[in-house]
Amino acid sequence: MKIELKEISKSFGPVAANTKINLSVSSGEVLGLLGENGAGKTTLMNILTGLYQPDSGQILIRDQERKFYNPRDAIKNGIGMVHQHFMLVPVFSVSENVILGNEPITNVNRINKKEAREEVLKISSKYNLDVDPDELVERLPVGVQQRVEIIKILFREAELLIFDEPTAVLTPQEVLDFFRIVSNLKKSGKAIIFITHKLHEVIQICDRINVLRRGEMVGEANPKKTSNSELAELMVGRSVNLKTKRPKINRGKVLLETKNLQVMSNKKEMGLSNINLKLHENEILGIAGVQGNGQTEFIEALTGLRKISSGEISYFDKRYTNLSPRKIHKMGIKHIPEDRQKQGLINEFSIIENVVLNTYYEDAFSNNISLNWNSAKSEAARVMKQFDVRASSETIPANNLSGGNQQKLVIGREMSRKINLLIASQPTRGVDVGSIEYIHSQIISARNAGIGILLNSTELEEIIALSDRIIVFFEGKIVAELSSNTDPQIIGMAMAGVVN
Amino acid sequence: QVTDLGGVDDKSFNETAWKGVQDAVAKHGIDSKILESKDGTDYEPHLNSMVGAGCDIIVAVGFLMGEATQKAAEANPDSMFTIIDFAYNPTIPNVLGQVFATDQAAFLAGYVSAGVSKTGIVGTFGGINIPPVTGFMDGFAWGVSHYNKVKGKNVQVLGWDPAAKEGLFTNNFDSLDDGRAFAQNLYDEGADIVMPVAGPVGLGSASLADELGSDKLKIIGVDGDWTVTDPARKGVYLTSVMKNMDATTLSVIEMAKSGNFSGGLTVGTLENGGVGIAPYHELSSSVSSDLASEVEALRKGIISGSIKMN
Amino acid sequence: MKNSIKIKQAFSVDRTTFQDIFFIPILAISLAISLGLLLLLLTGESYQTALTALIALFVGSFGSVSALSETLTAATPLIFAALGIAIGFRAGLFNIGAEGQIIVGGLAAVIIGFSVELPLMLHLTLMLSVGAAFGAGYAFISGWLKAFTGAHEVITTIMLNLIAFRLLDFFLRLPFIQKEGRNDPISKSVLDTAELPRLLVLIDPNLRIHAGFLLAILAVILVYWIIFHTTIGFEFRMVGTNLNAAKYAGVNSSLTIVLAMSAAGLCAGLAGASQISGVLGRATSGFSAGIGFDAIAVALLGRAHPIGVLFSGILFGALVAGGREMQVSAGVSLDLITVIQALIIIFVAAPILVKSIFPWFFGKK
Amino acid sequence: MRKFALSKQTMNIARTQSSLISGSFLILLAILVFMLFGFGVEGEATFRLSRPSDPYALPNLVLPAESFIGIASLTIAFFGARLIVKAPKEYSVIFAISFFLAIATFLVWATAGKSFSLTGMLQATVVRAVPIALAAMAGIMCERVAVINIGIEGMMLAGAFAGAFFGSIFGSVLGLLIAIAVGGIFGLMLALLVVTFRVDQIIAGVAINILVLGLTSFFTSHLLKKNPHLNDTAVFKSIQIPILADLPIIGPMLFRHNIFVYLAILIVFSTTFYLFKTAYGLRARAVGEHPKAAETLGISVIKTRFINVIIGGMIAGFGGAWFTLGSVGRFDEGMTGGRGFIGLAAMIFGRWHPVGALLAALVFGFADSLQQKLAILRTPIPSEFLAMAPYIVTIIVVAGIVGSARPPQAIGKAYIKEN
Ligand SMILES: Nc1ncnc2c1ncn2[C@@H]1O[C@H](COP(=O)(O)OP(=O)(O)OP(=O)(O)O)[C@@H](O)[C@H]1O
Ligand SMILES: Nc1ncnc2c1ncn2[C@@H]1O[C@H](COP(=O)(O)OP(=O)(O)OP(=O)(O)O)[C@@H](O)[C@H]1O
Ligand SMILES: [Mg+2]
Ligand SMILES: [Mg+2]
Repeated sequence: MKIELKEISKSFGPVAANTKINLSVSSGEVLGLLGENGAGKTTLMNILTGLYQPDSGQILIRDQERKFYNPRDAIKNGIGMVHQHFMLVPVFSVSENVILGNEPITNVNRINKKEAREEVLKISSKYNLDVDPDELVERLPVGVQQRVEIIKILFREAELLIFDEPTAVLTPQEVLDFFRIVSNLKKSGKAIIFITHKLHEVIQICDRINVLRRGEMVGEANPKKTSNSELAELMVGRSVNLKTKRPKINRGKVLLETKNLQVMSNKKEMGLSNINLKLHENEILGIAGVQGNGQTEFIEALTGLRKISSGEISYFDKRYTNLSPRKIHKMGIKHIPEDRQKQGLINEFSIIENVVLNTYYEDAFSNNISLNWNSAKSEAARVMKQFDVRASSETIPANNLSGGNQQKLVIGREMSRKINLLIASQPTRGVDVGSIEYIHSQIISARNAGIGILLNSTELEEIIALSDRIIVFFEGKIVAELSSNTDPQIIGMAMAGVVN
Repeated sequence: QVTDLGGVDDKSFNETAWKGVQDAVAKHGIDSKILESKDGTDYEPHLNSMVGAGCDIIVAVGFLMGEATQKAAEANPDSMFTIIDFAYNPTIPNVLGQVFATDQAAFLAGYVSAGVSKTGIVGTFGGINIPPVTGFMDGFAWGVSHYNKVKGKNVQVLGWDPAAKEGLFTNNFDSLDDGRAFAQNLYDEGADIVMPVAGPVGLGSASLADELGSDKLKIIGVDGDWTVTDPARKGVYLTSVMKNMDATTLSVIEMAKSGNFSGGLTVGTLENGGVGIAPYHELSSSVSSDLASEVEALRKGIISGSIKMN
Repeated sequence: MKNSIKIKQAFSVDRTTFQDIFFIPILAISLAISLGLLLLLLTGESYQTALTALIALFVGSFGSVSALSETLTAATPLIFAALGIAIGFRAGLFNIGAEGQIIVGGLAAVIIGFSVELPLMLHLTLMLSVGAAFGAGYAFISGWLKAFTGAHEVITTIMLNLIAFRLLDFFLRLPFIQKEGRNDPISKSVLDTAELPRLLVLIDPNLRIHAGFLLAILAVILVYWIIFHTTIGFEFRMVGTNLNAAKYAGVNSSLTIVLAMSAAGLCAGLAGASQISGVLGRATSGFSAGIGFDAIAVALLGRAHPIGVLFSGILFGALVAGGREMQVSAGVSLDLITVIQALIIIFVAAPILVKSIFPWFFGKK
Repeated sequence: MRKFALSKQTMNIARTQSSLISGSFLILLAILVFMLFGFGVEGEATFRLSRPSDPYALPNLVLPAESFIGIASLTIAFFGARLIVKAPKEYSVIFAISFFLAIATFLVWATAGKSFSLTGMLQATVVRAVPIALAAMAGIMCERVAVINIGIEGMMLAGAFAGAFFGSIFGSVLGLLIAIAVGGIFGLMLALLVVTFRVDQIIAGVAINILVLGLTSFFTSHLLKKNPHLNDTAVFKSIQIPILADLPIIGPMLFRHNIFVYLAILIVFSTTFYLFKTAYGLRARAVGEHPKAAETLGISVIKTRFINVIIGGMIAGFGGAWFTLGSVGRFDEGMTGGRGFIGLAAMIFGRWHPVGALLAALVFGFADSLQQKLAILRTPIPSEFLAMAPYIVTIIVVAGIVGSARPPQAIGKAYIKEN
């Protein structure tokens, strides 16, 4: 079968997420969809799966026009999608998640649990996606959760499977498994759309590649012939240097040291065990690892957001454990949180208020009782100028800023006051390439200025590009400490817990 | 008229007084206004706006309004007030307090109940622990013990101890459901006659009796004759301890009209008919003729003072 | 129900547009009143009555000096309590417990009022501050439970209200508090030195408006300053809008929650105290008269902004005073006012609804 | 995986610690109980188990106060000790027993030298629990789809009014149906406000409470007072289940009630079935936990929320009707007296599970009927404090449970559907 999108346009208020996009995919082929953050990939797919309605344009299946008013319609037409952020109910079992919405029912709408189990087992053996139907989803590792998502789609007899950045959360090993699954599906005659930022991946498994930029379809490429740099240029619209330059300089004295750090995770399990590391001045220490292997807990522990159950941290040779976030911040340890929306900023607050979010109590802005908004305002103006935060005025609420500018605002706030140590978590997540270059250069120059930097990122490329040294987290432990010019494959292995 | 908590249709307290006003309206074609109090703070502004509305005489219904009425009266010496259930001393020239010796009537009710009760246990409960309420309960309890004395029986009263001034109270005048629950409670403890002294709350008790049947549980009404005011359940009312506020209120209004109103105090008693007990109506069969005549004798005795209630 | 409620989107007046601040409330009010009158007609009242009622509503609230005095008298405790609730909202707390806090505060105040002997100013200050302190203390319980056990303040405050009613009845019977020679729940009367002076004695000693109203206006200014110009106020708003960010920014959220709740209780306590000292002169059971609940509506209508609270407080005061006149001259029951109040809350909280009813007032959206 | 192994072990550590705490807590309880009640009691506590009228009358349960209290407190202490030395699996059971003993002790102390009808109290417990349980069910229906319903109190009040008013006109059966419908209408209103207009859920609930209070009071004074016959309906008489009703204790407790009690129990179990066994239940819970996921599977979040909230409203309306049609046959202003709120607490106590909520409701019902008995027994405790019991229980429960209970994840959040 053949699915076509013709002249699809969609905008959210001012933002034109998609403009006049054409695209087609047919059974037995894998279509790669490339595009930087915010290019419109997810939006386009949400339209194809009936989650959004297009402003204009049409969807053709086997050359007949179809209208999808809700996901139910898309599903009935054999279209299914594995979303960027998994759509699973954590407290439901695997089989409950699979059948949800199309439950096999007996009398009085009663769920037929037995049939449900069997269905799941049947599918998982057919495409060898092995899962336990009765396990609660919240207890499964990400890789397995992804399998559940796939089974969900197959259970609905989808002919077209859409994967939105499926590899972002996987270890290189899991990525290989995933590719194997994809080729199985392809063999069994399914059509597949594969969304990603990662150039080598599309080249590896796609039959055709489409590239989106700022909501427009800017080109088509043939994986056999094209190259990384060519695709990158298509994506960004200008030649980008994929390598950030990092002048050699020798590192200073030890800034931060942890000894046998132990921390509980939210599930009251031991989240971190025996973390030992040293961070020096003039050094960028990269933390590599697949999401959910303890990086978050580690950083929360360092910044006082999470209780340390044993072990110790020393900073400038002074021991500190379980200090309040404020004390730690005062000591010049600044933190760029991994989620700017949830932690770094208060969306409803003005830029001014956000600029003094964690420094309002300092003498510069208050006399311990009342706040001095004027000085806060000028500080805001300064930060916006110095870190090129683009906004109409400092009084607009933060959620009127684009992702990149929000991130620059946070970074500016943290880097523009007394700072010896910067803990940067996902500093470029969901930020356009332009801003990425800028942020990277800021981090490098900070390091050159003598600041020690702890960089946590799930983007291996970023880690390799910036770090002087790399440590790898796996299941709450440091499983490897590597130099920055280690072969990515080895780092990948380590991220999967495989170390020799 | 300014009502107390409980609303004008409480089939009891406020309603009876309001009836008095209505009678006056009917009889003399004067006109009347009413303000219902929702809570303690309403009293004073309500009285004021009544004065503001140019009423000649203002009927304040309820003990709880004593303070407010006093204030209002002193602030407006030239308008006339009458308050039910409150006695000032020293009296105020432009306020006529109406109080009722309800214990006298309740005494009779207690005596009847003791005589009628098969289980030898009778019960009562009140709204809140204030004299106008406990007056009923005192009289009721004394009536029972008088019966025990003369008959050498041992009928118990649940829910009120006149000596300790403690007993069973719903702490509200509007949760009928409590009325039912409290009656059920007393019934479980063996009582087969209950006198609820909590305005409309008593109707809840009545509906229980109605369901159980009057052979299992009988109710004694208060303030008005409930057999008349609540015909739907007339089968369950043994009698009612009446406080004829309508009559007294009417006469006060007439005094005011004919210009011979004077502040002070009137006490409603068995003697002047200000209080009394209602006929046994439906349940007269369960009251033996000699019991009835004993009660009548008691009434005379109390009036003549030959019988001490406690 | 932990981590559930986000009251924020309902109001952050500092950014809402002119339309939202003025049109919505005004439309909401007129809509509510007209619906109220419609209801009146539905129950078979004549247009005549409805009209008289409407007129009475205005005459009784603003029609004369005494009407105005009644309006402001009724507004005073509402403003105090609503300020407290507004502070709570800003900190993401929904304080339904103002009623109980008023009771506790008022009770404490009345005890000071009759038991200690001091010169006027001292006595007043002591009485009011003790009332405030007890209100704060009572609210502290909910705050603490919320911060350290996660018990939802909505449930706990409701329960503490019910408990407060019982406590009041109990205390009013204690020989030390109960008025001599009475055995119904009523306290001794406060001494003259503990009565907030009436403001318009010169015009007519019966005008009940008292110095408490001036205090209320002071409180409005103070609370405005606290919320928008102090560090603690900033912390309140951070915790109320985005708890995670607040924690990240080093705010001690538990402490902040407890403080905010106590501050709310403090205002409510003041409401109770000023009511005792300025209007009632003594405590009876049920002296709180639902002020604490009306105050919720006032705070919502005022969009948790002190200035807004001032005006909506006066509006609700007017409804009370006007409602009384309405019952006297049109025989319409006060409950109609309650209905109107509820409708106002709904319309104010659902601007989309109002906009869809009066599209032409707003640029098409 | 290794992770889980680790967790198991840490769990055990946590386990022993908590058992230490709870053990010493029990011992404290024992001491407290003994201190409070152990001294200066003599005579026997007599609990009447059946009325003279009952077919199979049981003898009274007579307990020698002093020795009973002694033994009971010793037992509690023993349990405490046992918890400390070794943490047994069934320690929730041990807790239950200990608390039961503590309460029993209190009763014996209060009754020493007097007597009261235990059966009567238990029966009252069930009756007083009914509206609370129904309120809780209404709450569960709404919160399972992530809609907080503070308005239950109001919905019940509306149901009570409708029951009385229409019951007086059309007879109690039709009255009941209309009461349910009215509850449903206010459910619809809540759904409209929070789902469609995205009003803050709590504000909407509070508004509904005030609105209904106003409306019912207004109609009372403008309709019912003018024509009392509109406020005078027949109540549902109690139905004795043959045989079962004659059983001692159990009979009066469970099988001598009016349809409200039986239907309430039915509702509890059908809610359980609906939520945990049916497809719609699964969808409803999905909508409460992860609406977006539900949406992607073609489950209409909006529609699901409407349906469930409306059903919740109808249950509340039914619960409200109990006050008039099931109890006194007459409406009076504010007669629901806060049961709706206690119901919400029961819901949390019962961890959003219908059966759990039912048990919680029974606890409150017990506290309530206990308080009335004590008022008759005339204990030294002032009646006001007895009346507080249910509320204090509520607070303790909410404070104690919330930490461990896990509400539906999307609760309180409006769902915004872009398209
Ligand atoms: N629901 C929405 N409301 C408003 N704007 C939106 C919404 N969804 C997407 N957008 C905007 O539309 C544009 C395209 O977003 P989209 O998520 O499709 O990009 P993407 O290619 O998937 O990015 P990423 O690689 O980060 O997933 C972005 O500017 C985004 O901000
Ligand atoms: N009683 C209910 N409780 C909860 N949700 C309901 C209920 N009834 C319908 N819904 C929701 O309304 C939506 C439509 O339901 P409906 O049963 O009409 O869909 P359907 O096409 O029949 O689904 P299916 O084909 O799976 O039976 C479903 O998403 C369902 O979640
Ligand atoms: Mg995307
Ligand atoms: Mg179907």
